[in-house]
Amino acid sequence: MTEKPNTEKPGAGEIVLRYFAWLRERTGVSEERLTLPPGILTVGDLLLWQSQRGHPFDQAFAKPEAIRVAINHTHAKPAASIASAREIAFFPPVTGG
Amino acid sequence: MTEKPNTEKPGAGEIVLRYFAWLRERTGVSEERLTLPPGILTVGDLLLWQSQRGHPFDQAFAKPEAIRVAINHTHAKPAASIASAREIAFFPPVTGG
Amino acid sequence: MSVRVSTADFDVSEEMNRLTAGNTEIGGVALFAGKVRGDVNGEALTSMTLEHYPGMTEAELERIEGEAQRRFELSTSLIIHRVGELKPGDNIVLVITCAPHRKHAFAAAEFLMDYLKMYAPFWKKETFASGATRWVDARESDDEAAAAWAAYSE
Amino acid sequence: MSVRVSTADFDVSEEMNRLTAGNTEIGGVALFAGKVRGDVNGEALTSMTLEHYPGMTEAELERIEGEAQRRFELSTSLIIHRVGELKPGDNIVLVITCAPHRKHAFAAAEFLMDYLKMYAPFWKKETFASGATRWVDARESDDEAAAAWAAYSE
Repeated sequence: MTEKPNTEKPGAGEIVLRYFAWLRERTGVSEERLTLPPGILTVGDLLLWQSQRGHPFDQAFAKPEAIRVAINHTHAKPAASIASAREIAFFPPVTGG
Repeated sequence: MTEKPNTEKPGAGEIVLRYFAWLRERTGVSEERLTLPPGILTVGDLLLWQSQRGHPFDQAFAKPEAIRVAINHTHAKPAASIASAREIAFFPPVTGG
Repeated sequence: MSVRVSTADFDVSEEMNRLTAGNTEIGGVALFAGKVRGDVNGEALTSMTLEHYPGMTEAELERIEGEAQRRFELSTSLIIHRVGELKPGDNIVLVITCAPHRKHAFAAAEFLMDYLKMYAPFWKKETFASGATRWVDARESDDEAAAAWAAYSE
Repeated sequence: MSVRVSTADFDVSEEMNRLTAGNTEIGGVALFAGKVRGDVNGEALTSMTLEHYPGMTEAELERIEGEAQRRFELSTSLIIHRVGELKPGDNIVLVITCAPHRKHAFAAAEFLMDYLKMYAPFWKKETFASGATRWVDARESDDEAAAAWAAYSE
């Protein structure tokens, strides 16, 4: 949970995806680097792609309305463009404080 | 300012009057015991009497609207009866906190 | 629930720890500490002297605390008010409220401060660098704050 | 203005003293401390584990603190949030706001807590005496509290 973020820069076209709380548990992944398929332009597109990605992502992303997204450490809405994204995080609504 | 209140009970018909902040300074009195003249029934009557009592009380009580009164340690309005009063205090609006 | 009038300073951690020790129903602690400011409208203050009405002060603080307990879901609370001569930067007043939920802790702390400023018999006298002294005037905004709580309860 | 994410506990007096030291423009200090409660709907809690998003957490807390500084007359403020495994009665979060006047200190502290609960990337997982674990659900009332501030600023 407090592992150091990987500070190596993603390669050309690569993006870092991060998962927190029950999204980390259900996907079994805390961080991955990959090149997204073409045609994924917004946060909404990305959530749809995750829900069609196969086990275990399909189940973890079955209810996208329960999932929040941050691009480069900033909260992002479903309509937000991912064009400038180096790191995208997925997590449930926050419950600190 | 933190002198012990006089715990001797007032004699029959006697009442304790106390003065705080600039009312204490202007009257030069912090506490007195006395028997009020007849006809003083309310806080308002008492404030009027103080303003007609002569130096230095007349000046200290010249603006009764700037003075607050407590009967037996409880805030009291001008219309309040002083019938059950053992101790009556006069002070400016409070400024603690 | 307790109130204290004292010439001595207080330690915030010590007071908080005493209030919350062993009580795991408390989810939130709100606190306010009032301090002596170093100047008044640009005039340098050298000291602030607090006078009070022994006996009535404690009675009023307990009444105010009881009122907060009736209005809010409080686990416990504390009011400490200092008297005597204080210097700029010194603590004047401490209010701590402990509640299962934060909204009640916050509201109760603000309520206690508003009512204390309206009803508790304390008076402040300022002494300035020039040697001048002045009794602090009650602020209308304090009366309005207390009046807002009265309306809120209707 | 500062933020800190830490597994270690904090000392309230120490943090308050550091914030106010030598600053005599401060007339009021408001503070909120959030604590782990001992039960959830009658079920005994054995521990509470706090996960966060390093990097984003600090960025969000600084953004929230900056927003408070724009909205209120603040002298200084502090946010500390703990992470890792905590026990009932342990401190979770500390918010301190220092201002010339008490209304701004109170409002800023409540604002910081409301926004922190809405935006700062922390997640709580409860472990119960039965051995069961459960991620805490976000409360709608927290979203409403943050929404009320947004309306207030319009």
